[in-house]
Amino acid sequence: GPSDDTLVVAFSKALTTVDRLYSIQREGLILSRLTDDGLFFVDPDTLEFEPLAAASYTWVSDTRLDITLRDNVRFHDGGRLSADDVVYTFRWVLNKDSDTSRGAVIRGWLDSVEKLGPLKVRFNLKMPYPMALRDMAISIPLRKSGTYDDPRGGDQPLNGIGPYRVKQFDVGRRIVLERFEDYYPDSPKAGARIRNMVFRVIPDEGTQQAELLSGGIDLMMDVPPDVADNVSALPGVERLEGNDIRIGYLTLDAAGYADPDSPMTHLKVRQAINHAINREAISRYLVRGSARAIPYACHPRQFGCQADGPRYPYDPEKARQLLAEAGYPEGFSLKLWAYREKIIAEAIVSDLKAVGLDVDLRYVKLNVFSKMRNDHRMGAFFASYGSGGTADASASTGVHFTANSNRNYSGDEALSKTVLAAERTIDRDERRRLYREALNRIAEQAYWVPLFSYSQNYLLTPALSLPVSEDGVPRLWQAAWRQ
Amino acid sequence: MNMTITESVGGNELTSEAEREQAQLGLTPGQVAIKRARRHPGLLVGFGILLVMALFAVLAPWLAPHDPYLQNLSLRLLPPAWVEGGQWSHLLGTDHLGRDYLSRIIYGARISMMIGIGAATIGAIIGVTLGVIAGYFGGWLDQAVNFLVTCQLAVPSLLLIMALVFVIGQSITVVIFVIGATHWVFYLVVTRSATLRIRELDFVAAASAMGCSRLQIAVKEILPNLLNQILVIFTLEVAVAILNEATLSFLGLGVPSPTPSWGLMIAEGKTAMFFQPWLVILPGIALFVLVIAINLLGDGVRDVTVTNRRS
Amino acid sequence: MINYVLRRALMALLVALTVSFGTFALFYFATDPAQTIAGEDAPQEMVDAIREQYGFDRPVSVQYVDWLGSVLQGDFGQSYFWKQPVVELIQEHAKVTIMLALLALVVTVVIALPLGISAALRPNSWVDRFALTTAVSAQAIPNFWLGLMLIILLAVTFPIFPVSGDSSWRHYVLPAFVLGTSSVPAVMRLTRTGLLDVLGSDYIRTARAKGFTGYRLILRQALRNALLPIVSVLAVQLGHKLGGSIVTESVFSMNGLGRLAVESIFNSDIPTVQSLILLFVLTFVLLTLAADLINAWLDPRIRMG
Amino acid sequence: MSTESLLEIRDLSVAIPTETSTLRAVRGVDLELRRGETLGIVGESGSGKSMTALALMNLLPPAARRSAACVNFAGTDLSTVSEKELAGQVRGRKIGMIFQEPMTSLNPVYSIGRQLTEAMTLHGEVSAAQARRRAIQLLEKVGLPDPASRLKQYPHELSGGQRQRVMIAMALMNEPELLIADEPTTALDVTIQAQILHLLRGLQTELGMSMILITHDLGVVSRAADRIAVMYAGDIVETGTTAQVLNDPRHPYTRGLLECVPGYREASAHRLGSIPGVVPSMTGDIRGCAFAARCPRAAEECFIDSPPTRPLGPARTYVCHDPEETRSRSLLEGHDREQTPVNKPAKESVLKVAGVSRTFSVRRGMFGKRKSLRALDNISLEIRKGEVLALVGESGCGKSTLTRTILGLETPDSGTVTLAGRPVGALPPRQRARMIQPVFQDPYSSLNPRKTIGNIIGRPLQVNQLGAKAEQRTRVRRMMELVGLPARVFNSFPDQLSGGQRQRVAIARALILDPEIVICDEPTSALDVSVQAQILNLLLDLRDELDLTYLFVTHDLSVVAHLADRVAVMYLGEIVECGDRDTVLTHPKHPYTRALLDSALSIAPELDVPEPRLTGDFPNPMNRPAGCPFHPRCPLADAQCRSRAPEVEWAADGTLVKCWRAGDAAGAFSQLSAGQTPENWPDPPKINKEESAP
Ligand SMILES: Nc1ncnc2c1ncn2[C@@H]1O[C@H](COP(=O)(O)OP(=O)(O)OP(=O)(O)O)[C@@H](O)[C@H]1O
Ligand SMILES: Nc1ncnc2c1ncn2[C@@H]1O[C@H](COP(=O)(O)OP(=O)(O)OP(=O)(O)O)[C@@H](O)[C@H]1O
Ligand SMILES: [Mg+2]
Ligand SMILES: [Mg+2]
Repeated sequence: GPSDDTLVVAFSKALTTVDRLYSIQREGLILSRLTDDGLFFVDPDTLEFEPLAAASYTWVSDTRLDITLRDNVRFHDGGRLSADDVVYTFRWVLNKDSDTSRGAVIRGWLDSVEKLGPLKVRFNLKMPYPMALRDMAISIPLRKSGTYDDPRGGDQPLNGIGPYRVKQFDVGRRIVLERFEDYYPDSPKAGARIRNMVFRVIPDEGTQQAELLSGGIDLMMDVPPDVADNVSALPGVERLEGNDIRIGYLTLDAAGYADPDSPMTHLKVRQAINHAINREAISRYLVRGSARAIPYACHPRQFGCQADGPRYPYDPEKARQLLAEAGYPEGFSLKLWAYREKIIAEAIVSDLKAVGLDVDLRYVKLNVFSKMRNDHRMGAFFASYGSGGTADASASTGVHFTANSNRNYSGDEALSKTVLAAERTIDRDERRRLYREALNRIAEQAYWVPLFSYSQNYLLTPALSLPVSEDGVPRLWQAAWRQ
Repeated sequence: MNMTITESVGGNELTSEAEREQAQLGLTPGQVAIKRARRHPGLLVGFGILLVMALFAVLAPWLAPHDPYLQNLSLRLLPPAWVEGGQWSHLLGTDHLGRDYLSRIIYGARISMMIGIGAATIGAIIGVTLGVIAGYFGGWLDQAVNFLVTCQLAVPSLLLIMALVFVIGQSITVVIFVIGATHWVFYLVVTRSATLRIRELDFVAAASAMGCSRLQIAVKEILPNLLNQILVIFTLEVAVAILNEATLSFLGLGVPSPTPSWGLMIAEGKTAMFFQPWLVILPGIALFVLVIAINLLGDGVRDVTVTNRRS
Repeated sequence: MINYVLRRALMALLVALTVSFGTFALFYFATDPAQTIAGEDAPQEMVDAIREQYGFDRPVSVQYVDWLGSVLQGDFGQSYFWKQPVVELIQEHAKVTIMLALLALVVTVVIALPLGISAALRPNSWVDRFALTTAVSAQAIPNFWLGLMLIILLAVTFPIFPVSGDSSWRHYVLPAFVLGTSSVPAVMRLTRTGLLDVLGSDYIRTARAKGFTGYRLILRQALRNALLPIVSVLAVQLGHKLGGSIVTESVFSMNGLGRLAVESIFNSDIPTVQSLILLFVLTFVLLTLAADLINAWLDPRIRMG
Repeated sequence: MSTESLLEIRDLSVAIPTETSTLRAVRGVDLELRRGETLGIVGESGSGKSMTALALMNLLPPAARRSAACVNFAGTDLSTVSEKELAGQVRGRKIGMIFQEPMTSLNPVYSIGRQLTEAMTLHGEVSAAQARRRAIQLLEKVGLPDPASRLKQYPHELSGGQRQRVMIAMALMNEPELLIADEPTTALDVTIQAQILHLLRGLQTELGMSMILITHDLGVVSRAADRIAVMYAGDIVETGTTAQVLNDPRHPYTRGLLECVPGYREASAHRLGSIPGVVPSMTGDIRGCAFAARCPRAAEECFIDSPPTRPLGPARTYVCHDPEETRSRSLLEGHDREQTPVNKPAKESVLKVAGVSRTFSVRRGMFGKRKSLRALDNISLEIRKGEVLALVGESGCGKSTLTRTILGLETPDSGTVTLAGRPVGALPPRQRARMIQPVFQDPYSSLNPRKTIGNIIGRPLQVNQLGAKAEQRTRVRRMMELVGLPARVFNSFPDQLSGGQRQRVAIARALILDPEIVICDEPTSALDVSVQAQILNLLLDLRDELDLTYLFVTHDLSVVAHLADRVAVMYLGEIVECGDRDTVLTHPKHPYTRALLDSALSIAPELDVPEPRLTGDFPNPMNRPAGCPFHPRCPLADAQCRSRAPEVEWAADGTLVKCWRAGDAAGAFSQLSAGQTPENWPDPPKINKEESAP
C-alpha cells in the first residue's frame, strides 16, 4: 500500500525464473517489462515497436539492421551498457547450447550480430523479416557480457537494465522488486513512481479476491469478468478494464486429419457451425468489457487485419439448414476440445447442441491439448491466441495457417503460401494485400470460427492508479499512488 | 506388510451364545436382520433419505423444472428465489451460463449415484475376486496380491486417480472406472481375512471331502458367507466414491462439463463464492445429505447383519 | 529383525519402481510436456526445440532407464517446469506439508481419541451417540467443501484467520482442522471398537477380578492393547496426509507437496512426479514399518511370535 | 474342617436384557459354602454357572442386572457393598477367581511377573520386592519350574496348562478365603486336567481355602468336590454331598445326566441314556418347572407350578414336584444294544495308512524365521471293514492332520494312504468322496451358515451329480429321518438348530453318499454330555444299520471304552500303541497310554483326584525331543530312550507298541498299583497331601 510505498501484485502462476530469456510465461513478460529493457519496446498506446535501449536504428537493407545504443544506460550492478553486451546477448541467444526459450525463433531469421562501434551494432538477417523489431522488443532483454559464464549465475538473481531491480526471489512464493534509481532518464519508461513492488504467487482466484479485500494485495490481473463485476461492487476495490490483443476461435478439422470422413471436411458443416454460435451473446455476457465478436482470423487491432470475405451472423435456423444440406439432418457427434475458459467452451457446446449436434466437451490441460492438437487428432477445438502481444496479423493469421504449423488444420497449401509471403515482406502495403487475401480465403472456407477478442480486467485498491494498455500487458512502471 | 485397514466390519462370529438364542427364536438370519432394522433409527432415516433422493434421480426428467443443460446467458447468476433479485421460475437461481440450478442439482443426484454405484461395483469385483483368491489360494498369489495392495496404498489414491484421469481423459466412464480401480483395497482386506478364516472352517473341509473343486468352494461355499460384509463395504464405498468424484470434479479432473456434477458445480461456483455463496453451499448440502444417508444405511446394515457376539 | 526391515525396504523399492514406471509410460503416451514447458502461445519452433532438448522424442524405455540411472546415482533430476533441481523443489514444499500433516494429526488425535475412548467407556450413552453422530457427519462432509465453508465463515464473514497461504501459524489453523477432521471418523471408530473389544476381553475380566477398576483398569490394563490398531491406523493416516493433502492445500492455496504433485501432473513434469511418487511410497512404507515396529514393541506376541 | 459358613447366597438372580426379551440367566439361586469346603456346581452349557460365579463378585457383563436377597460373605453382604469397596477389599483379596479360558485370560502384552505382582501391589500394602518373592514362591508351588525366570515371560510363551497354573498363582497371591474356579480344566488336555485338579485340591487344603468349582464334567466333580449343586436353566435343582447326589440322584435331571455319561454304568454293554431336547433359554415368563419339557416323568402340574424345594437332610435338597403318578416310569428308554459287536472277527482292511509323514513350515512372529513342524511322523495304520477304530491323543498330537490326510485333503510328504487298493491321492475326488466321508468336531463351523439344512445335506448329491432334483430331495428327507432330524428343519438355517441337531446334519451329509468309511474327528467333544449321548447312540445305530466303518478321533477314553473295537494312541505325530480295545485299556503297554488312563476321571465319588503320574506339558511339536519323543515326560525313561527313538514292536497279544520299555512297563505299572514307586518316577508336586476324605 501507499503507506510503505509497496505495490503488492498477485500472480496466479509461479514464475520459475526471473530471467526472461529462460521463461515464456505471461507473468515473466509482465515482470520483464519492469526489470529488463530490450533494444526496442512495444508502445503501450500505439502498439508500435519503438527504440528503448536503442537510441536509433536504420534498415541498411532488407536483411541488414544497424542500431545505435543510448550512452547512459546502466545495468543494475552499475555497469554501463555497451555494444559488447548487445552482441554478447544475441550471440548467446543464437548459440544452440544456450537453450534460451526464444533461441529457436531468433535463429529462424537472425544470421549474425556484429559490433560496429562502442555503441553501434549490426544485425544480419537470413531473410527479410518484418517482425524483427517485435522479436527484439518482446523476447530479448539485454544482458551484461559474461552473465552466463558462471553456470550458477551470480549472487544476484538478475542483472537487467529495467526501471526496477530484483531484490529477492523466492521460487513459487514471491518476487520483490525495488526501483532502480540509476535508470536512464530519457527512457520512455522512465519516471517510475512506486518504490517497491512485490509479486505474490496466489494460484487461487478466490484467495486473491479475499486478499485484495483484506488489503493483502493491491492488484489482481486477469480477473474473470464475473469476479470483476462482483468484487468491484464492494467498497474498497476499484475495477479497471482494458483491451487485450488475445482472440478466441474454434479450429475445425477441414483437412480431415483426425478423421478423413469427418463432417468437418464439408464446407457446409463448417459454415453451419459458424452460424450456430452466438458470438455476440458470448462476448457480451461472458467475455464482457471491451470484448467484441470478431469476423476474421485476427485481432482487429492487428496490422493487416482487414478483410471483406463472408461473415457468418448468428442464425441457428440457417445452421440447421446447412447441416441438412451437407447430409446431416440429424446432426452428428463431435468432440470439442478446449483447455481454457471452460464457461465459454460450455456456452459454445450449448449453442452447438441447440442446432442438433451431439457435442462432447473434452476440457483438458494444455499439455494434453497440445499433444492431441500436434498429433492432429482433434475434430474441433476451442483455443485462444494472444499473439505474444504483437499487433500484427503475422502473429495470429500467420502462426495458424502456415503449412508446417501444428495448429493448421486447413490443409490449404495456397493459403499457407500467402501468409508466408506476408511474413517475408517488409513492404507494408503488399503485406496488407496478402493478409486480406488470406483472411478472405479463411472466411470463405470457414476453416475457423473466429469468436471474439478478449478484454482485460484488473482489480485494484482505490489508492492505486494504473493506466491500462492496449495489448493487455499491464504497464506497472506507470503505476502510482493516488493522492 | 501388515494390512492396516482394521476398522471392523460385521465379522461373522460363527459360534456364540447369542446365536443359540437366535436358534431358539426360530428366525432365519434374514428375518432377524429385518426385525432389527425396524428398530434401527439410523438405518431407517438413511434409507428414507436415500429413497427420496433415488426417486429424484430416477424421475429427474419429470421432476426437474428445466433442462439442466439449457443456457440462458441473459439470466446468468440469478440468486435463489427468496433472495432479492431471484425469480420464482428459478427456485434455486441460475449458474454462470444461466442454467437452472435446481434442475442441475436434481440431475446431479443421478450423476453421483451412478458414479457411486458404478465405481463401488467395479471396486467390489476387483477387491472381492482378489481377496478370495489371495485368501483361499494363498502362496505366491497371496504375495502378488499383497504387492498390489502395497502399491495401491503407498501412492496417495487421490493423486493416482488424478493422474489417471488426467492422462486417460475426462468422461463419466473413465471416472467410474478409475475410482473403481483404485478403491478395492477395503474389499480385498476384509474378504481376504474373512476367507482366510472361513477356509479353515470345517464346512470347507467337508465340501472338499465331498468332491467340490476349489473353484466351487470359493464361489459356492465361501463367497456367500462374505456377502454381508461385502454389502456393508459396498454401501460405504458408494459414499466414498461419491465424495471422490466430487473432489475430483472440484479439482477439475472429474466428470467433464457441462455434466451437472455437484463437485463440478462447487468448483464452478467457487470463484464467486463470496458473492453468490449459494452456488457453493447448495450442491455441498446435497452432497452431504446423500453421503450421510448412504453412510447411515451402511452402518445400519452392518449393525443389523452382524452376528452378535456377547454384547 | 534386520531381515524383516530389509524385506520391507525391498518391497518399498519394488513398489516405487512399478508405480513410477507406470506413471512414466502413461505420461509419455498421453501428454506433450514440451508444450507446457514452452507455454500456451509458444511458437512451434520453440516447442520443437524444447522437445529435442529434453529428449522427449526418445522411446519411453530409454527415457525411463535414463531417469532411473540418474536416480540411482542420487540425481533426481531437474524439474522440467520449475527448472530447479527436484530435490530442492521437494525440500521447499515438504516443509509446509509436513507441518500441515503433523498438525492435522494432532487435530485428529485430540478429537478422535478422547471421543472414541469416552464412547467406549459408556456404550449407548449420550457421549457414545454424540461421538457416532460426529463420525457419521464428518465422514459425509466433503473435505474441500468444509474448507470453503470455513473460509466463508471464519476468514471472510468473521475474519479471524487468513484466507490462504502458509506464511504464519495462523495460516495453518483452518487447513489443519479440515485435514485433521477427515480422519477423525476412522480413528474414532477404531478407538471405540478397539477399546470395546479389549474391555470385553477375558483378560480385562481377570484384571477386574484382581481388583482393578476405574482409570487404573483403563490405563494399566486396557490401553496398551487398545493402542495397537490405533498406532497402525495413525501411521496410515499420517502417510496419506503427507501425500494426500492435495485438496486442503489447493483449497487453502498452500505451497506443499500435494499441490506440487498436482501441478507437476498437470504440467507433465515427469521428473518431479516421479520423485514425488518415490517419496510418497517410501514415506508410506516407512511409516507403516514404524507402526509395525512400535506395535512389536508394544506387543510381545508380534515381537517374539 | 470347620463347619462355619463362609458364604451364604439367598435368592440370587441375574437378568440380561437382550434385543427381543430379557434372559433370566440365574433365577433365585440359594447356595451355602462352609470354610475349607469345595462346592462343585455342575450343569450343562448355558445353565448359568458362570453367571452365578460372576454375580458374586459383580463382574457380570455391563448389560446384566443382578438382584439378591443376600450374598453374605464372611460377615459382609456383597450385594450391598459399593463397587469401590468390592474392588478394593474383596476382589483378588478375599475371593480369587480362575477362569475357563487360560488362553485368553492373561493380558497378552504384559509379562507374567507384572501380572502376578500387581495383584498384590495394586492393593497398596506390599512392596514390589515382597510381591515378587511371593510370586516366585507361588509359581514354584503351582509346579512351574524355574519360576524366577518365568516372571519375564509373556503369556504366549506358555502352554495352556502353564497359563492356567499362572492363573491359579495369580488368584492365590493375596491368600484369598474363597477361590472360584470356573471350569478351570475344560480347555485342557486330560493329562493336564489331572495335574491342575490335583494341584487345586492340594493348595486348597494347604491354605485352608474354600472353593467353588464350576464344571460340566461329572467325573471331575465326583473326584474334586465335597458337595455338589446341580444347576439347570438358571436354578439349582439338587444339592447334597458328592456321594449323596451321585449315588442317589433324586432329580430326574441329575439322573438323566448321569445316565448319559459313558462308563457310568458298565462300559459299552448298553446304549447310553439320553435327555431329549436342549437347555431352554429362560426368557419371558416362566411357568412350571424349567425341566418339564425334557423330563420323562413330567406330569401336568410340572408345567403349571414352580416345583417345590424338597429337603432330604442337612444341606441335601432337590427341587422337583416328584409326581407320584410317574414314579414308576423309568428314565431310560435306553435299551440294551441287541448285539455287542465287540471283538467281531477281523475282516479285511479297507483303508491302509503306510508310513505317512507330514511337515508344516510355520513362521512365528513378525521377525521370526520359518521353522518346520512335524505333525505326522511315519504313521502306519489299518482300518478294517466294519470296525470302530478310535484314535486318541492329546491336543496337537496330529490327529486332525491324520484324518485330513486320510480324506485326501492334505497331501503327505511321504507315505501313502490306500483306499480300496488305490492311493487316495490318485483317486478322483468324487470317487473318493463316495467311499470316505468326514464328520467334524465343531458342529458350528462344519455347516455353512448361509445354506439351508436341506441344501447342506443334499449338496454332496449335487456335487456328484447323483440323481435328478426330485430324487435328491427324497434322499435328503430319508436321510434326515434316519438321523432323527425333524422334517420341518429342511428349510432352516444352521443358526436355528441346536448343537446336537447340527451334528446330526453333519452326519446326514456324510452318509448321504453311502460311504464305506466315516471319519469322525471328535464329533462330540464340543457337545454337552446329554447331547453327546444322543450322538454316540446314533452313530452306533447307524453303523449297525448301514454296516459302516468308523475312524473315531477323540481324547475321551470313556468314549473309547464305550464304542471302539480297536484303539490307536497317538503322541507327537506317532502312533505309540495300537490294538484291541480291551487289551489296550486293561493292559496298556506304553507308559503314555497308561498315563492317559490314569488321568481319565470316571464318576467315582469315593475316589479322590488321582495323583498325576505324568509331569510336564505336551511338548511343542516344533521342538521335538530327540530320541523317544515321550521321554521327557516318561516316568520310565532311561538313557536309551533319551538317545534313540524306539522301533515299532508287536506284542504277543497283537498290540503294536513303540516303546523301549514296553516290556518293563507292564511290570512297572503293576508294581505301581501296589503302591511302590520306582526310582525314576519323578516326585509328585510338593504340596501337602494330608487331606480329609469328603
Ligand atoms: N454376555 C452375555 N450376554 C447375554 N447373554 C449371556 C452373556 N453371557 C452369557 N449369557 C447367557 O446367559 C446364560 C447363562 O450363561 P452362563 O455363561 O452362566 O452359562 P454356563 O453354565 O457357564 O455355560 P458354559 O458351560 O457354556 O460356560 C446362557 O443362556 C447364555 O447364553
Ligand atoms: N496347516 C497347518 N499349518 C501349520 N501347522 C499346522 C497346520 N495344521 C496343523 N498344524 C500343526 O500340526 C500339529 C497337529 O495338529 P492337529 O490339528 O492335527 O492336532 P490334533 O491332534 O487334531 O489337535 P486337537 O485335539 O487340538 O484338534 C499342531 O501343532 C498344529 O499346530
Ligand atoms: Mg461358563
Ligand atoms: Mg483336531
